[in-house]
Amino acid sequence: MLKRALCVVIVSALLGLLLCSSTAVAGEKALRFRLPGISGVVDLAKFRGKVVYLDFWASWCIPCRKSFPWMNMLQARYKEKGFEVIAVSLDENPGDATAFLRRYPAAFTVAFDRRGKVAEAYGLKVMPTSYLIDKNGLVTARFEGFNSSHKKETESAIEELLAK
Amino acid sequence: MMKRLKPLLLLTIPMFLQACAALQLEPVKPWQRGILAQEAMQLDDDPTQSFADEHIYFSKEGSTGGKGVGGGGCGCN
Amino acid sequence: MASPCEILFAIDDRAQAERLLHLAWSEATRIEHKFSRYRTDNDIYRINRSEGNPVRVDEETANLLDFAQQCWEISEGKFDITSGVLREVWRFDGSDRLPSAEAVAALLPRIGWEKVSWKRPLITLRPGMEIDLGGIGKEYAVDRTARLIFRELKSGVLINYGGDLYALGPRQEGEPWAVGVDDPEATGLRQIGAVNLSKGGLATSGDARRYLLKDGIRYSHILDPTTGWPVPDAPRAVTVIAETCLEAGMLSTLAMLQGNRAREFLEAQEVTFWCL
Amino acid sequence: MKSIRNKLAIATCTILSQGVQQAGATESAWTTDTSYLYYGEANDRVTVHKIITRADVALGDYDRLSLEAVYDTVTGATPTGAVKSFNTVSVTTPSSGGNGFKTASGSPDLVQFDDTRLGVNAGWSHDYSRTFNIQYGASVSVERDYEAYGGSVTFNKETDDRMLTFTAGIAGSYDTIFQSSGGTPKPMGNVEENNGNPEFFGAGNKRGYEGMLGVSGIINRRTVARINYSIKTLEGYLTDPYKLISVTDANGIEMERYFESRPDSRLRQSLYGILVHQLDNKDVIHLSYRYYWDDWDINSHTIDYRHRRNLMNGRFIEPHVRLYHQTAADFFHHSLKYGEPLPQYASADYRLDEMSSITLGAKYGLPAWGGTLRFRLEYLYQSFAEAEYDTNKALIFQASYKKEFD
Repeated sequence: MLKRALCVVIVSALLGLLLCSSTAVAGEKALRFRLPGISGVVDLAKFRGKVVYLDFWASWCIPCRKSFPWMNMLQARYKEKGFEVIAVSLDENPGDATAFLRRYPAAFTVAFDRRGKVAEAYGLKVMPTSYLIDKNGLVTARFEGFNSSHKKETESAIEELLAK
Repeated sequence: MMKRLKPLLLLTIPMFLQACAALQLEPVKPWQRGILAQEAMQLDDDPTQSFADEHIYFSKEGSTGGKGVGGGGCGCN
Repeated sequence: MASPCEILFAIDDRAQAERLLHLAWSEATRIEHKFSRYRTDNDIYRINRSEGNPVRVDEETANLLDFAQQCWEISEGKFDITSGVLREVWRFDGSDRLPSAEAVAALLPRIGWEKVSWKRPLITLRPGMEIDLGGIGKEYAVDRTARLIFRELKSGVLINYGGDLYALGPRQEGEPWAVGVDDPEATGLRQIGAVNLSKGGLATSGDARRYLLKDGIRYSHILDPTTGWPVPDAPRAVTVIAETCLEAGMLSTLAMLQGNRAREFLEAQEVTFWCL
Repeated sequence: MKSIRNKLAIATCTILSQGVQQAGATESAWTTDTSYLYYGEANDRVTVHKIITRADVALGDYDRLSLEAVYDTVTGATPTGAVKSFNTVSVTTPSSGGNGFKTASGSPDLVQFDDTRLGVNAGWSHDYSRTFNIQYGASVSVERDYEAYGGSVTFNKETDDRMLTFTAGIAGSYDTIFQSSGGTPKPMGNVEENNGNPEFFGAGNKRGYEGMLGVSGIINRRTVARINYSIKTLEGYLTDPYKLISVTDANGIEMERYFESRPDSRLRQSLYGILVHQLDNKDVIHLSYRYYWDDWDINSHTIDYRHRRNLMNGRFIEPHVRLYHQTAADFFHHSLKYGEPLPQYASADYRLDEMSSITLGAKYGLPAWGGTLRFRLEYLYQSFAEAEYDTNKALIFQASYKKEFD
């Protein structure tokens, strides 16, 4: 698993990023990206038709540790209903990210943005930041940081989007 | 001793120069703060040690303070 | 839980120790009451008597149902919490009374997680179907109780509920817990293995005393939900060590369900195990 | 056969990380740090044993509480400021025996003393928004002959991109000073007046008001820096009730001995800067400088340099150098001249003399029992321009153990 992840990351240099405008704001279209992931290329466009929780994290970010089990739970709970978690690692050294994943296993899609290009395009200010993207690819909410109030808020937002 | 300390103080000048060379300002994005997040990189990375030191030097020298406000005084000798 | 329970931890203060034991006991009985299929005052009872109507379950039950569903997916249908109805025809009392093929076949329409509609928080069973969380509940209780107690302690804790155990943190002196693995006859006289655990779960599946014997063929009590018949050539017992008791329990159960490929299965998981 | 272990691990991890609602349970992450410090001066002067324990706990998402307790025992001998004297006139003790100070007869230049101190600092930090935080602090310290109470409020405001943090702090303190007998001597009172019964007053009080402005910033990916300006005024009884000053003749022989006297106000200011930088080889340096000046004419320079090198397996070694120089207070005198009128303010306290000091040492850290263990050994050398005891040498040893809990 580790080796594959590393290979994929190295190949990443060859993959282009399809980025359009600057900052991701609620109500706007989520910027498309293609990034190397643990199990192949992660292309946001392929998730069209699903509700996506897009999370930006890094191995050194302490609140991110708490978010992983919770995101596993989200994935398990809502996957059947057309929901996916995509967690984009912003570690410059992908080895740090894979070491993190051994301690905090992820049951969802993990992608690597080691140069921070996608984070830049999304205009991240805080680690972690996450976006809720609806079935039509529109950003409906942006969450900065990770805490317990965030959990409830996000879950009800996800349920609302899934019900639409 | 007083005389011998002065050259020592002078010796620190190159250290400062080296430090200033590190002062190339660049914007650091939130996701580029992995190094800065390390414990060793905190301004006060060992509060217990600095607390003890402040107490020692408070009681042995004529000047004190500078790092922050508050903290208890003492009648130390 | 009808099995001896053992909780080991080191503490100086007797009152505190009693408080923690009480905490453990209430957590274990809470889980037992909540998920036992023998009680008539819990969600499981309501689900099993729902006659095809949806039943709303609480957060914790939903989490366990999610988990059961994941295990069903992982095991490709071999682990199935709806397989309990097979008990209506299979009684493993050491005799030679095998059920008829027709009787077993008649039960199959009432078995299979794929027939269940599970849309959190609503579960709908077809009439005649039942679920049984007994295959998860004990291990879940062990892990949860250990975590609950560990939060209150400076040193580690070991919880052993009838051979399914979980060690969280080393003993007071930093020493690991010494755990012996009994032989499958569970006579307590002979140990087939010993292991030092600082953190990890250990669980055993299989009970050498529960079987049927006919025409020289031993029918184990491990039933394959897809056929309704005992898994052929299942090991007599499988003991596994994993990160948690729940994980160990699931690995040992899944290994039993592999029949003669149990050993091969366990080797692929890269865990410490005893397979007899 | 394929491995299902990873999938199973994720599933179990998910279910076990779900909390079942428990009354009163809050998410908390603890950090504790406990430390023993030995400070020992050469020639049987001061010995300090100090125990410090700190705990820090996050309460919910926006609050942190911290508690710090320190317990000291101090024993040994300390210079009084009086000159070494060869006459054997019986010396009036500045304290009434028992605990506190005792002058050994015939050597008024040093006093034996022992004391214990218990101090507690409590802090509460609350995030009012993503970029705005206030820290509230309170402190109490009690000794046999000193009590100190203090409170502080510190405001921290970050810029939206979190590159800069502006800090403003205010603090107040109220100290009560007395000899262990309960009173304070008359400033510039003759120690031997009234046949060895000098005039004593009640306890002295000292009030302090402090303000601080600071800015810290991220310079680049490997560097952070901070600059502070602090100002503090002290008013009230600023004299040390145990310190003496001798009046000597032309040959330096002691004729009379007085209690010291200091002004009843002091305005202290300082500029402090610190730079933390990770070098290319991943070593981390902490370099700080402080310039301090006050209206007693003391100004000082302090340079502190720590260089941390990470070793294998989470261990590290950190050499440390600290250089310090201060000028003397304008009322500092080694001794007063016999026959001249007594000044209003005079002190022979070595800490108000011109001084240079150097500290050399190293810290070694290693992971142990799920936490971090640190050992530190340092040597302090102080040299004074005029004071009766012209050097002070001390050894500092500190062992600390820190652990974090989820």
